[in-house]
Amino acid sequence: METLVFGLLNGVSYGLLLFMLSSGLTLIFSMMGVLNFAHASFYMLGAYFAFTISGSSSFWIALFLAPVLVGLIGAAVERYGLRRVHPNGHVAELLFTFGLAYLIEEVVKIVYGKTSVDYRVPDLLNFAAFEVYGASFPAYRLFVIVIAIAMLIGLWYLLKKTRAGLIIQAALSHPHMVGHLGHNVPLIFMTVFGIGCALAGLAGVMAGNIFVTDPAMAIQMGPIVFVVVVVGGIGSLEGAFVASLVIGLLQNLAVGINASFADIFGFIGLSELSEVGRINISSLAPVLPFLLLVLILIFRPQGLMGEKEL
Amino acid sequence: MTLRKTAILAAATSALAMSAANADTIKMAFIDPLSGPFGPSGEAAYTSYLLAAEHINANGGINGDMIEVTGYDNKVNPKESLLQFQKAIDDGARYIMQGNGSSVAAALIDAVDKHNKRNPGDEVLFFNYAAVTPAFTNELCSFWHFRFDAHADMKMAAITDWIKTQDDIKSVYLIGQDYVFGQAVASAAEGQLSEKRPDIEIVGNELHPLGKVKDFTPYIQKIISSGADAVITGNWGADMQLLTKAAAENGSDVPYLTFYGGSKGAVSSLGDQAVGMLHQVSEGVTNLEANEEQYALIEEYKERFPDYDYYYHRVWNVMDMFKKAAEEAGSADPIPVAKALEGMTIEHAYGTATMRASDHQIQQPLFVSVVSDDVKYGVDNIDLGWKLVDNGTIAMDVAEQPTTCEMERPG
Amino acid sequence: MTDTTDFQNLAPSAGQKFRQRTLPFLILAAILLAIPMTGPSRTFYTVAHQMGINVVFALSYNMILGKAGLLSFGHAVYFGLGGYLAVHAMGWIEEEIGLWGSIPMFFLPIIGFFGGALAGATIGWPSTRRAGTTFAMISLGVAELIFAAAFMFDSFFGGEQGISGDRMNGIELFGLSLGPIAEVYWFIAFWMFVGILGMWAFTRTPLGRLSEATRDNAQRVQFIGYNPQRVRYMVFIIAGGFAGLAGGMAAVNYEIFTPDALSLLPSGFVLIMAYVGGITYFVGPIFGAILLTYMQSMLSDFTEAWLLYLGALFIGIVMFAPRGLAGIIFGFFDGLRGAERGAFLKGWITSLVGGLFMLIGLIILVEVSVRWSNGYGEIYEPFGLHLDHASPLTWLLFLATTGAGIGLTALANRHKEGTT
Amino acid sequence: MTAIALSLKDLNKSFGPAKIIDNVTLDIEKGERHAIIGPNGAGKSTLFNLISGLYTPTSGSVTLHGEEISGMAPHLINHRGLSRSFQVSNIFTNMTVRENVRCGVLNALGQGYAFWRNIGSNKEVQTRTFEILDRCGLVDKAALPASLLPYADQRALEIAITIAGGADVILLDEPTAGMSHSETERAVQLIRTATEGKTLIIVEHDMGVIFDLADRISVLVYGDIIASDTPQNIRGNAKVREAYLGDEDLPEEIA
Repeated sequence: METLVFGLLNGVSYGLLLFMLSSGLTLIFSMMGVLNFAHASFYMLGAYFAFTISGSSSFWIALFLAPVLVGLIGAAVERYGLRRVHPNGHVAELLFTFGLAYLIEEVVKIVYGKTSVDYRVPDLLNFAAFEVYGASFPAYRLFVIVIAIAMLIGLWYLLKKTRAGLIIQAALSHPHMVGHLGHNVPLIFMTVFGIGCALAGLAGVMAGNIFVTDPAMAIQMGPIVFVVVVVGGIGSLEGAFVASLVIGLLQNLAVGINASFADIFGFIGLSELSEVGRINISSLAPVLPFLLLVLILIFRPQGLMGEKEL
Repeated sequence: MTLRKTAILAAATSALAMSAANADTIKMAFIDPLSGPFGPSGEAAYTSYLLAAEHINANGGINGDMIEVTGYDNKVNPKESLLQFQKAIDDGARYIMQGNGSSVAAALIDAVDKHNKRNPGDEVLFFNYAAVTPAFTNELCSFWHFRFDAHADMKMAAITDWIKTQDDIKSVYLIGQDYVFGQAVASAAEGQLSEKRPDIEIVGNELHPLGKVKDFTPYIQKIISSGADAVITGNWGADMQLLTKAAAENGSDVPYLTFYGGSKGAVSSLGDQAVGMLHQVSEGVTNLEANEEQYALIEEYKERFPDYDYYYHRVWNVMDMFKKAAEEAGSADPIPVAKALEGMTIEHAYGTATMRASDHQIQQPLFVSVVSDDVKYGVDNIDLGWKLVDNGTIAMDVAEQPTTCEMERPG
Repeated sequence: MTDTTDFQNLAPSAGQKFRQRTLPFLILAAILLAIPMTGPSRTFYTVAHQMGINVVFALSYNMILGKAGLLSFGHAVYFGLGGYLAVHAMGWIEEEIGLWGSIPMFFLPIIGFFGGALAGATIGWPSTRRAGTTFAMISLGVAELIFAAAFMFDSFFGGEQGISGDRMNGIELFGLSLGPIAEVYWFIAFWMFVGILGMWAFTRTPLGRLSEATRDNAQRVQFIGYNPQRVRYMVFIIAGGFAGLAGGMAAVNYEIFTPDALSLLPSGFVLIMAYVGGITYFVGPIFGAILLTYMQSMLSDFTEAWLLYLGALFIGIVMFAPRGLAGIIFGFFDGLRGAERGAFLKGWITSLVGGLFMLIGLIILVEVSVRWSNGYGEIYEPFGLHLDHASPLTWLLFLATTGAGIGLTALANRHKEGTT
Repeated sequence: MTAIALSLKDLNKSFGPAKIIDNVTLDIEKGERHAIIGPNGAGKSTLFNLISGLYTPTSGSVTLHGEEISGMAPHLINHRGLSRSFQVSNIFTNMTVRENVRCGVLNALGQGYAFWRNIGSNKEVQTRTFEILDRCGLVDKAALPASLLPYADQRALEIAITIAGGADVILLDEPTAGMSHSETERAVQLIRTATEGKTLIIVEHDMGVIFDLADRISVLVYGDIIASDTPQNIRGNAKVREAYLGDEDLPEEIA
């Protein structure tokens, strides 16, 4: 029971954080077909900017300013980099972002140093919100959940209720049609890329102080974001949302299972002494998303809720 | 910092080169990460070697010869290390130093063995200053390899010995990385605890995948709900930082006994929450009582390399022992130096260190310390630093472990 | 009407064949034979061996990226599994288990080929049913899974410390004990030559041509009777095999394999090597492998920011020279043979000088920043200049070189647009 | 009675609610030159896609030489002797003309997946390739990259690739679309020689071509075959004339 409650609580907060990070990539990927390898680098930039801004002013200013700055950088990257590469096809675009991830990491190292920076949870939120079974649930995590839900509602409102949102939505599913209708597609692309990066930046602001803000944080987070986007399905923010929660819960719940393969498959004669038998479910938790990724791609390439295949 | 032509070193050596123009240089190769994610870890040690070499040179060198330490970036990759090893030999290095990563150390021990077998007369010695897998001075021991750091079982002996004195610790939780090293740490802890404190219950023995966990909260909550009074972990790198950070955040305030709590950035990322919680075991702590000379050294290091703290005390042990051995042998050739090193004893700032001849494993007192806000020297450029805990001094013979090494010595 | 002379006219002449096919291999062989005569150093050998291995590895990667159009983020898996099998075989030879005692160490790359191909056949079975981004993502997921598995199955992967062996066992072939590094050279040179020849020959086979056809137009291929999935699958297996061959070469060269060899890092690196070299040319990955191996092993001696230069080089290639180094080199020679040689040369030199200026600007900026960021008080002093981060000279130089670079390249571009 | 080469029976195809092919039944004899005509959007291309395996029928069957092929993968259908061309030139632009044709030839000789032999060493492959090139009038352009061919030659190459595999049932989708008058004449000549002795099914808008080539014509209107007869009888068919009324393509030849 305890494990279940903990698993659910953490799964949801971690899942929502993942969603914040991956919603931007879903937007970018669905509309532009660019699997942005540098997406997690923008997440890292968000955390570092928040560190700088909250150091000189306050966390609350950073919460708004850092994502905006990251979004502007993202827009500039699209305008002066990606757009140039676009005619060479998706592979070239993907490789561009791949190189960009290297570049951002090295620049961050020069500017902020190679080790982690001291980016802390704001004092206002640095207390235990409530206790379950002796473990305290930090108020800041609660705040993360609130911000993520607020972001979800904001995004939903933007996409479903505003004119710009309708155009973006149309561009998500039918990018060519939007161009024919006389909209400025490059401008839309730049905006979406910027917004997507800003969302990643926001996730960085929120997560940088829970985890460690160091130059390796982008590499650590990068692959899992792809998993969310692909498992969720192209063009589907709902899918990304579900996938984030699924992966968050999967990872957190699996940690709580103390069984080894031998315990589970003992009935078919798997021995505790064999290497396969010794593998523990909880130690498998972090690789489960990748297993999910491969299985989804093989058996349901459109993802959980996507409309088209990759 | 240009790695091979460090300006600082060049300045220091060129001044002396004039006075000892016909002296030879003893080339030592530092093969460890100097770029990429593990770069800082390598650089902290590299800077220590540079300063130690500079001091030796300023005092007339070894037998009149100057030492030149050159960095080779191995990117913590075994294959790249072997390549850099060949480069170092080409550049005339007969001594290599490495410490980051047991996989790299294992590859280098193997490579040094093969090189020395295939190139008699051109031998190379390997000074391991931080790779702690016990096997290197047990079943995998080699005449060409000397370890200047306590290995994992010795560190665990120090931790368990301290726990022995803590009557209020009644249950312990073990958490580690799921690979050879993490498994070895866990089994050493189990074995030693059952011997020293049979009444302690091990309430959890968790292995998590290496470097893959982003959020340790679920693990922490398992720890909390297990009701453990202390946690032992051999985690290093991001796994160490994320683990302790999640612990602090979720209100797990029991002692965390770590091997690598002293690594850079760990204390600052926790902040005040680290106080009284984060423990480490090491061969030296800057806030121990020491002589003025040692304090001056700590301060000089900090001034020269403001990004880092005086952490690799054992680097000075490496260099001091090497100097003494070369002077006793009257030569800087690897075989005489190796023979002189066997059984050698030196006095260093925090005690006596002996290089055990049977397995080339250094034996020395170890210290269990905890983060405190009441210290002379802080770390990570904040006010917090490491302070010895009560009963924290572990005598040399307590930490000493038997060895299964059957060393083959050259002719 | 179908007499033999007619259709033979369609094929390239014997002279062309010699120039385009035989001659390059003769030159390669001559270079490989000549290198030891220069009395190279240990460092040279070590780096050259790494290059040889990477050349084969990068070419095998290009079989799937350049030829079959499959972007993979997990090619190191096949390199690693092939290499691991070869290291194990090295142990079996040492212990003379069964027939292994009678196999010379020299042939280990064949074992590696077999291992890589087997891994390709197993993993490729589900993954090559898809192409494009789906394939790329599957390869990423599989690579993560295999890497994680490497730490769970110690008996095959040896945990963090990997599996090591000793190459000086078994039957000696060609009088090579493989002990000294100079003898390993012949081993690496032989297998690199075999690898290049083999993969070049593959491009001349029906399947090789068909893989290009499938890349360009998978639908049409179906309607002339081929199964694109089968084409991709077979190419994937063979590419896995050659990656395994490179792994086998690495096994003998390093005598150790660790799980790092399977991780995403080498997979990303081989992608960069192939792409920087130029994936549309057969020789492209060879150029890329040589340059990037050099950068990886030697550039890190001169600057700790080598990863930054690597990233900048890669982005530069993706943005401005998508056909890679090979594209630049061949483009230059094509331009020289073209009609407006003078104008071309002028434009080319302008871009080159402009590029150089920008490079100098970048180097100044990066090196000064790195030193300033480290805070050791060290100062960048190229050619006796004293470039401090606070000195106006630094920034003047940076602005001047960068400005001149941008100006010159813009000039060259305008010129190019004017002429075409 | 001669054997039936291709037989469609109660063939249906719907995309969602839209029924594109509505209960088509048609038998085509071996060696017959059969044309399918109909106004734009009648479903001609869909019908081709159903036969050649690009689409799976909603219901009904397609049999080739008595063997059921509906739902089969395109390459398997090709192996059973049916090959098609495309309305939009669908060639391998990065290869030379000769290599384009050779891809098809290799398959016929069972060497498509070979990775152990040199592509240039097999005499039979070279001979066959030359034969096809010659038949399609492309010999002098054999060494050109396909992307550099003029439009009419690209269409010829499209046909050459289609017949290279040696299939005995050939489907040509508007082979002369977009050609000038003289080019069309040449194309018809080409089709005639290229498909000699084979079963030909052709979709075409140019009625001159149809009436020149076809033994039999089927008229497809809104997914339904309203008539299937000799050119002579189709000319006089009232239903056909009605269907074509108002169609801008109304061919004078019919009258």
